[in-house]
Amino acid sequence: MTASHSSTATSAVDASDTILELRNASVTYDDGESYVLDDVSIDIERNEIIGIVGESGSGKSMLASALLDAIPDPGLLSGEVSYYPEGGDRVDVLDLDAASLKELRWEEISMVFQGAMSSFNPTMKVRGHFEETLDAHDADRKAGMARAGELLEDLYLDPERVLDSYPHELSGGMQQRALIALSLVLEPDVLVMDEPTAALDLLMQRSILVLLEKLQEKYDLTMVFITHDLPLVASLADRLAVMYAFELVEVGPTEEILGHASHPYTRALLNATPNLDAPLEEMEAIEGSSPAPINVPEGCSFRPRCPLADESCRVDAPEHSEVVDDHTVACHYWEESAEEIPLNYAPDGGTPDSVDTDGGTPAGVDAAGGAPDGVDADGDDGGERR
Amino acid sequence: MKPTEADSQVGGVDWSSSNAAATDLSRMDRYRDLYQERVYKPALVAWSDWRTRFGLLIVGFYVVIALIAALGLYPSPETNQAPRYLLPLENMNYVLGTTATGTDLLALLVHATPEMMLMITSGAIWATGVAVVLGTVAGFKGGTTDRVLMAIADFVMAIPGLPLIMILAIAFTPENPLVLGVLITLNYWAGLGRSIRSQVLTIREQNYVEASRTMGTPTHRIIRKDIIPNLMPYVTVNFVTAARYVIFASVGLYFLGVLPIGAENWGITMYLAYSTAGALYTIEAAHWLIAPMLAILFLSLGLILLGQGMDRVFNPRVRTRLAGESESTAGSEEEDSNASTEIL
Amino acid sequence: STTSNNDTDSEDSDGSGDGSDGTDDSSGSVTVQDKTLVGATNEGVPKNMHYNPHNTQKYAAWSGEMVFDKFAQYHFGKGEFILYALDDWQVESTSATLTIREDLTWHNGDDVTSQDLATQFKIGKKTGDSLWDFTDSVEATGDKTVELSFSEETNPTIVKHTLAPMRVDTKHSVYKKYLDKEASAVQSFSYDENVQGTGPFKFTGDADKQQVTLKRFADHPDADNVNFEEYQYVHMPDNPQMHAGLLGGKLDVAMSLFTPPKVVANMPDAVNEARVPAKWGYGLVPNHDDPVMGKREVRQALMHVINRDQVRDNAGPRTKSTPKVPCGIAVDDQERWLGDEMDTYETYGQAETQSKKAASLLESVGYTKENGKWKDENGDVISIPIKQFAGWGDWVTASQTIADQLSSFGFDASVTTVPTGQMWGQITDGDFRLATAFWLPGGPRSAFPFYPLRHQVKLTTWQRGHNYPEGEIEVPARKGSGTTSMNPASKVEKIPTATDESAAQDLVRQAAWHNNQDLPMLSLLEKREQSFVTEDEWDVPDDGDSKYKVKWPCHWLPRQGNLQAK
Amino acid sequence: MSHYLAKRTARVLFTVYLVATFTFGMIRLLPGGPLTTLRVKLARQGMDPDQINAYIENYQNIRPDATLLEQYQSYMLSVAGGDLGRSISLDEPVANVLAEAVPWTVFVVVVSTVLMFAFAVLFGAMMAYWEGSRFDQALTGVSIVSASVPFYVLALLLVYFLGYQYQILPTGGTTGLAVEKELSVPFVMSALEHAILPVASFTVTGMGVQALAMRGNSIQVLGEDYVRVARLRGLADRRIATRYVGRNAILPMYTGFLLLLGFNLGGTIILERIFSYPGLGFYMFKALKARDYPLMMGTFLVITVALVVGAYVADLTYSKVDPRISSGGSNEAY
Amino acid sequence: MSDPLLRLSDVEVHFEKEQSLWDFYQDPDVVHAVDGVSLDIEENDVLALVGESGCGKTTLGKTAIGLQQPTSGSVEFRGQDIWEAKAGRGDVSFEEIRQSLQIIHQDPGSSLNPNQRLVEILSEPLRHVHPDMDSAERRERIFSLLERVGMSPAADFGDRYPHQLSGGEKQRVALCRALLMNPDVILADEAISALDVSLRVEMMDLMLDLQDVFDTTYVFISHDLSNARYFTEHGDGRIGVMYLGELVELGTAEELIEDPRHPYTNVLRWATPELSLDATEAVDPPMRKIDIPDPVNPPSGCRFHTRCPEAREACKQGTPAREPVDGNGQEVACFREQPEHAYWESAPLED
Ligand SMILES: Nc1ncnc2c1ncn2[C@@H]1O[C@H](COP(=O)(O)OP(=O)(O)OP(=O)(O)O)[C@@H](O)[C@H]1O
Ligand SMILES: Nc1ncnc2c1ncn2[C@@H]1O[C@H](COP(=O)(O)OP(=O)(O)OP(=O)(O)O)[C@@H](O)[C@H]1O
Ligand SMILES: [Mg+2]
Ligand SMILES: [Mg+2]
Repeated sequence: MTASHSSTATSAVDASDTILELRNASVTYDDGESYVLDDVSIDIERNEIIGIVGESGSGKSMLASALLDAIPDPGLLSGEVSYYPEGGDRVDVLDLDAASLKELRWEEISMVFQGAMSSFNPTMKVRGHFEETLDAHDADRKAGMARAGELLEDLYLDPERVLDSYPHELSGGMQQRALIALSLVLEPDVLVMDEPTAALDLLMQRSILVLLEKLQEKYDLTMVFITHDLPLVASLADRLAVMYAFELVEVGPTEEILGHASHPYTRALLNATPNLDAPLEEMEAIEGSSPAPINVPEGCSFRPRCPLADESCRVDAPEHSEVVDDHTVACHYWEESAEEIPLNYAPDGGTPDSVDTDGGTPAGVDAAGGAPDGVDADGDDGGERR
Repeated sequence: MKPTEADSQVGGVDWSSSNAAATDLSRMDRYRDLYQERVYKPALVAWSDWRTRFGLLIVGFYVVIALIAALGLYPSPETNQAPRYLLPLENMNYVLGTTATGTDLLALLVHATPEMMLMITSGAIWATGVAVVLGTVAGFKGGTTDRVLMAIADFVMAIPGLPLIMILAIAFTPENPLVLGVLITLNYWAGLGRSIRSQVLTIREQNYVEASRTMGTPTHRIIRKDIIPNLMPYVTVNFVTAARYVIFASVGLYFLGVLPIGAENWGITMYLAYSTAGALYTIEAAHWLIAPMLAILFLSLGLILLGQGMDRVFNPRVRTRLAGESESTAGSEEEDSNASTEIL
Repeated sequence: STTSNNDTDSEDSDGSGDGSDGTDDSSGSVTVQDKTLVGATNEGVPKNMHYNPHNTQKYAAWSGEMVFDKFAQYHFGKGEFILYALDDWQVESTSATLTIREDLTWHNGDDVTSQDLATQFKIGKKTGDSLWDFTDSVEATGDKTVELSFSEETNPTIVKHTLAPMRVDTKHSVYKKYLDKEASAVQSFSYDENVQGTGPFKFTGDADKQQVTLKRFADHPDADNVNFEEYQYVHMPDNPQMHAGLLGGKLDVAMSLFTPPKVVANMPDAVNEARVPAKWGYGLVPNHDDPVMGKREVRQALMHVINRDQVRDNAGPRTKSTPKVPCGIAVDDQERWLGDEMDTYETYGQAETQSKKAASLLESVGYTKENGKWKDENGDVISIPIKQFAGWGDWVTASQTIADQLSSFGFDASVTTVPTGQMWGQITDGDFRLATAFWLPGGPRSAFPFYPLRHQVKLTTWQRGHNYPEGEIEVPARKGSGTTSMNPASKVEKIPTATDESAAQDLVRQAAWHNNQDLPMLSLLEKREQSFVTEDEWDVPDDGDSKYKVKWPCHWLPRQGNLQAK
Repeated sequence: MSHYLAKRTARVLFTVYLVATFTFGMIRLLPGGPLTTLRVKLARQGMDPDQINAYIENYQNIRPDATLLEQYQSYMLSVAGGDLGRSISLDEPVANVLAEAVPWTVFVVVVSTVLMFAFAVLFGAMMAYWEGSRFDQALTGVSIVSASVPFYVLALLLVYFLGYQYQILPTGGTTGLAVEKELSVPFVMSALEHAILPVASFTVTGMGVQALAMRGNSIQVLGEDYVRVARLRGLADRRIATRYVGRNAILPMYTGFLLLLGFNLGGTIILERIFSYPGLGFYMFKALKARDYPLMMGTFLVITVALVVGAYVADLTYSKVDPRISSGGSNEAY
Repeated sequence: MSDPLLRLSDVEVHFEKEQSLWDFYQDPDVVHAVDGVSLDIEENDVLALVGESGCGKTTLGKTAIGLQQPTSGSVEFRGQDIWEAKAGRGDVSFEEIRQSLQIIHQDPGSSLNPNQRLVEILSEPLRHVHPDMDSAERRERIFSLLERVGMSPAADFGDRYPHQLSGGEKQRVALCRALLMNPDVILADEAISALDVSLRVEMMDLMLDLQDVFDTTYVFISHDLSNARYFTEHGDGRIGVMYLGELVELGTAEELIEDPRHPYTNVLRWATPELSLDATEAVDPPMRKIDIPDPVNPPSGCRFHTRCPEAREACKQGTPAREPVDGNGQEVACFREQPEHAYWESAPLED
């Protein structure tokens, strides 16, 4: 699926084509004292690129690790992780034995970590990493290496040179691309990338993003792209999921999020992000800072920083409400947010409208507890037009 | 640069803090601060770790013993002060028993302690002191100074330690424990100096050092404020290691009969037990050999434990955490990895 | 070697030999068992040792005892010589005639001839053998007889003591080429192979870093007394190792091995201990140039304070003995030389601290005791630092005991150790107040008082480092009251030339009296050499048998048929 | 920079030269001429003092009358020619004595150091792997205790218990008495048997510190991302343990290994004496006691050269072992 | 004032690379970190340097504030050559120059000594500027400034160690430290890049806010054009685009973004993400290669010719000089600005 296809947001709604499914996933540390992932549910569709955005420490990496059941010790993962192979039966990832888990990882779902430099064994040449991965999965070495070469070329690298280098002999951008090639060498279906470009400069980030998009197209990949840089991923992702304080606060197609962000946090984030288009005067920082895992506020975790918050936010943790199809948000006052927090740029080149059509979907449709304050969505979201 | 009076033109900033009370520090407060910083918190940190705690207890015990000996609170060892070859616990006046000359073994051990502690301290101070000074200067100055100092260190390092000490001991027959300590660690500093230099090279590249330089802070102050405090964990660990080396080497050399027999020393006691009483093969004399051995073992055990835990004392993270101060969310990285700095 | 090298009690390889008069009593051959008698050596790595006795540096003296035969053995019990490699010696006042044992042969089968002996003496002259102190010439007068002529009248006892420890070890055919060369030539020679010995065991080249093994020499005149094949010396540089060897049954014999009482007590029953006087021992030498030590009264006071028996008990009760009267004569020989007169000598308290006497002596020279400390005329506390040879364990113990005795008497006494080499120089240079030094020069001939008396007065070993005054010295008269004056040095020097026993005795008594009164050195302990023989696999004399009173039983007994494989 | 190897080599030679000079000067400083010990020995044998003097004057082997400069020059020249002079106490070329002694010492030191590292690496890695477990706590305790035992104390205990009390293992010499000195099975077995206790003394006491160091390194490496990634990639545990954790945790110990070799080399002076093991240390001590200058200088020099060459090798190989270190400048072992 | 605050004339900075152990007989590699840069910086100015990693931004910045000695060329502070002053040949004391030029680093963590409390850290500059100020007064100043940057209660913060601060707070402390020196120039080297997106604006606002108070000039280094834009537009300054040690374009944010003249500026513009929906389409990068060439052997001619989509044969030959465009402030170094240039005649580069 390419970026151009992504506009058909409806395709993602087709639940049958879910490839990875996370249900009520929580990760705790310190014997349950601190939640670093708090009851997160999300579906990842086949062949989509989903971007997960959130500030540092919000639990993005935990979410990524949870998808592979690879939470670093001594964290505890609870909930449900399901994988639906192409044409196969559901696989309960958390139930797998060691051998099947080993097969799942890297052969079905593979991962690229934050910081390529530290993902390579510094005392081994890049080639060794490829070969041992192939060996570990009993793959044919020759074919595998040929594929590796092709992948590296796809990533604008000179395979011979890169393979025969030690990691430290490559620049950061080259390492990161080599790492991406390494993650794809076993032809996985899903590629989870945890801030794969954070350490690079913008030019390289953008270049890699372009390459990733090409790869996705060429190899029919599903990609989970994690970043704290919303504008960056916006150009790549079909859907965006916004994390705040270990929870997903808003999920939806990219243009929905950009155009009709409904969570106050998302809106504030958009306003705080410098970009070339935003008029300078209206750029605004978000006051305060995000909570630490041990003292997440009761109720809505964004409450202390939220201009819309009131008493009910203190008491009730908001459930996800559906804004439009496939666009959900966890806020009691999502309908008011657009009005209260105007966006300071024109996401759509000045024609933000399409939202209105399906903006009327009642909130709380799939929020089991039902939002008590679920009000009519009519006419609530026009405020973002400028 | 602008004249300093420009401060007054700086309109936007009200130089008098709204929190005026906080800026007024009485002398008392400062002393209290100093006490908090230099005594209370380090002690708290040290005590929080069982290794340091035991290490402190053991080393403290030896210090107390040394004081007891130095103040003459325990009778000094004399020949024929008791029956010969008493076994431990046989006569409660001589708990550890006596030697072939009727000398109280406990008195021998007790009165050997002050010199041993002096020797250890002087040796360790010498080794780490020279290493810190030369390593820091070399690392910070760089260039010719660095090359010359490191060439010297290389040369000194190439000389095997124990043989060198033996030759020097015979040449100079040092009796003063302070001199002996220095002698034993005469070339110990070289290896340490080298590694301190490379640490300094790393620290020197830290941005805060560059910031200090940008402010025009003089080099000696940078070294004192920015470099040395950050070397401290490493230095303490090595201080303790050097101390242990002094014990091992000095006792070994006394045991070989290479060092002059001046005052009491555990090594001499061992040597006499071994060579004049065949204590290794006779159960009746075994305590004479074993007691000083245990004295050495416990002291070095204490030092090792101390070394294992000591570097935490200099780690501000551990310090603030234990002192119950808040830590911001952003800074809550896991405990510094250098807490596991290991002894060589 | 190691500690033990410097450990005064551990080694002392002096041998005095003697030709057995009872040779050849059994001519029948014995059944030789394929057994090895295992002893130990601490001299050095056996492989590096050799058998040229003129090259002292690495001479394998311990195994040399079996490879070469001694002229005669001195029996400490009886105080007499037992001839061995000599059949006869006629010692006159100006000459001596030696007759070589009739059937003694070199290990290659050649007879030992007078020419061999003459060559040996002549080479000894080059290397400074003390025989030539009084000998003028040597002449082979017959096939088996050699005659020595002396330059002056010489006491026969001295001659015998000089000759007895010599071994038949210089084969003319091997050594003749050194006769007209510098001494250094022979001193740097060592056998490549074919060591020419005369003893009941021969060296066949079986030596490595850890042991040397000698093979039985079947043509030795006493070969029939030896019923085992091999004599092995295992290299054990440390005393404790040898102790362990004996304790654990790895060693059959050990010679000259200082062994602490507790270790002896732990020895298996099968181990027999033999002790013989070493004529060597721990003493203190005062520096007579020193304002304090130069005073006779102070020296006497020290001697009064020192409780010799306590020192002995600390430093090794089994292996040390104390002289009844400190007078420069070895412990066992005092009775014989001094007779009844001994009672008139000052004992200075053999087993006690005679504080009163010491105090009055000190007061007599103007010293005073204040606050428990003795002070000199200037009011300074008298300090007595005892300089001590480093590494000599039992001496350290003795010195510490003495320092404690002196301290509790009120001196400021302490012990400082000085490495051997340095100590040697410091005594020689007179750089000390009180230092440890052996008061008996050692070896059986020290049984003859001339040697220790001369040693104490002249201290030639240390080039008069104690600065004992030369010339006349006034001491209380030996009999009655009043004083006599004498030159101790010249008195002593007359002893060897006194050919008549009683003249010698009188000289000895005069010198000893002077020594007892003026104390040129403090005679404190005499060492007993210990050696060990085991009886579980070997037929040996019973424990305590007087046959053990020789140096050394493990070398002497096999020759006598008294140490045989069971 | 461009002639690095040549420079480095020149520096090694210069260091050796300096050390030789230093050694020579140092030993000359020692009081008590070389013949003092001989004098004592002769005197104690009851030899007459005059005779001793005559003897020593005749003993032309030594030329105490030569000026210091002459002695120095001749020494340096002959050292350069591989001739370390003639031992006074053994009356044998020093080179010969050392040639025989060196292999044994090298054998003991290298074997013990290698074993020490092997065990330390193994235990350290295991402790790190099960960090915080009973096993880790117990082994950490054992390591700390082992680190507080001086090797000679253990050596004495081993001599007592295994050598004497139970007589399980020999405690003297390099091989059994009856064994032929040739390369044969009994010879090798005997040599190994005799080396067990000395090696154990070094290994056991040195292991603790190294194991703790390894534990620390391993814990750090275990926390590295690349280990986590390797797990995700499905690599076998054994490969991760060796190629990832082991390799990277051992690296920082690499230079320490060579320093330790040097340290142990010096330690043989005490060790070889306790076990009467005639190697370098044994002769060094003998020479020191006997004031045998040539032997002393020779032993000292050999130990030093071994150290310097070790460091040199470490230096040149370190960049091969750790690919990240590409330049020789800053990470020299010494 | 005739002399600018800082004048860099034809500055070059070359580093000799440490050599590998095994290449013995080669000349050492020389990194051309900065090559031939001339630039004037005025009082109360804001200059942002942008460019990709390794292009020499930091080196140029440090050279400008006298932390890095140029291999050739000169750096003048108010007409006084800094390095002449350092050598003692200047009219102004080096001390003064030193104190006038301060720095804030990218990594807030490493720019504060972990062993000192904030009060100690912040006392240091005051010690230099006001040697005879007593400690109570120092505390007072420190606290008031801390409050000014939004860290209150100041007394509480003052007693903290750096590890007890968040990244944004650390960066503020670093800013305070620089400001307390009362400097004329502050080099902010990626001072906001390590901060969370949501904090960047706040930090930039703060810096600009304090610029008015303290009368300082900022040299602001960033690889992110949108941050540079925000900062310079608010600060009324210029952006300099660097490529491989050279300053290829200089102008206001508006000029560069609306009208990028250098193809590389265009690349940077492409690389800067936008939130507008029509920009979400990924476009191929406007350059021929992704990776930056090795600064050890920078390409001949125009250094960008290896990646430039517009490059022609002529670009390999001469090096274009930076020249004003259209008479306004914008300056650019590209042959395409010269209508007469041989560029237009030569063949496009293909590879
Ligand atoms: N081993 C651990 N023990 C306890 N808490 C942990 C552990 N690892 C991470 N955390 C906490 O979990 C929370 C989420 O961490 P995570 O790494 O998922 O954040 P992130 O969103 O990826 O942040 P970043 O952008 O900095 O990578 C953080 O608050 C972090 O402090
Ligand atoms: N001290 C130095 N020694 C050697 N080379 C250096 C040194 N400092 C910088 N360089 C090199 O000079 C070039 C420019 O470096 P500089 O740090 O100025 O780039 P930058 O634009 O600041 O990059 P970044 O965005 O990564 O900070 C780089 O190739 C770098 O490797
Ligand atoms: Mg993360
Ligand atoms: Mg930079």
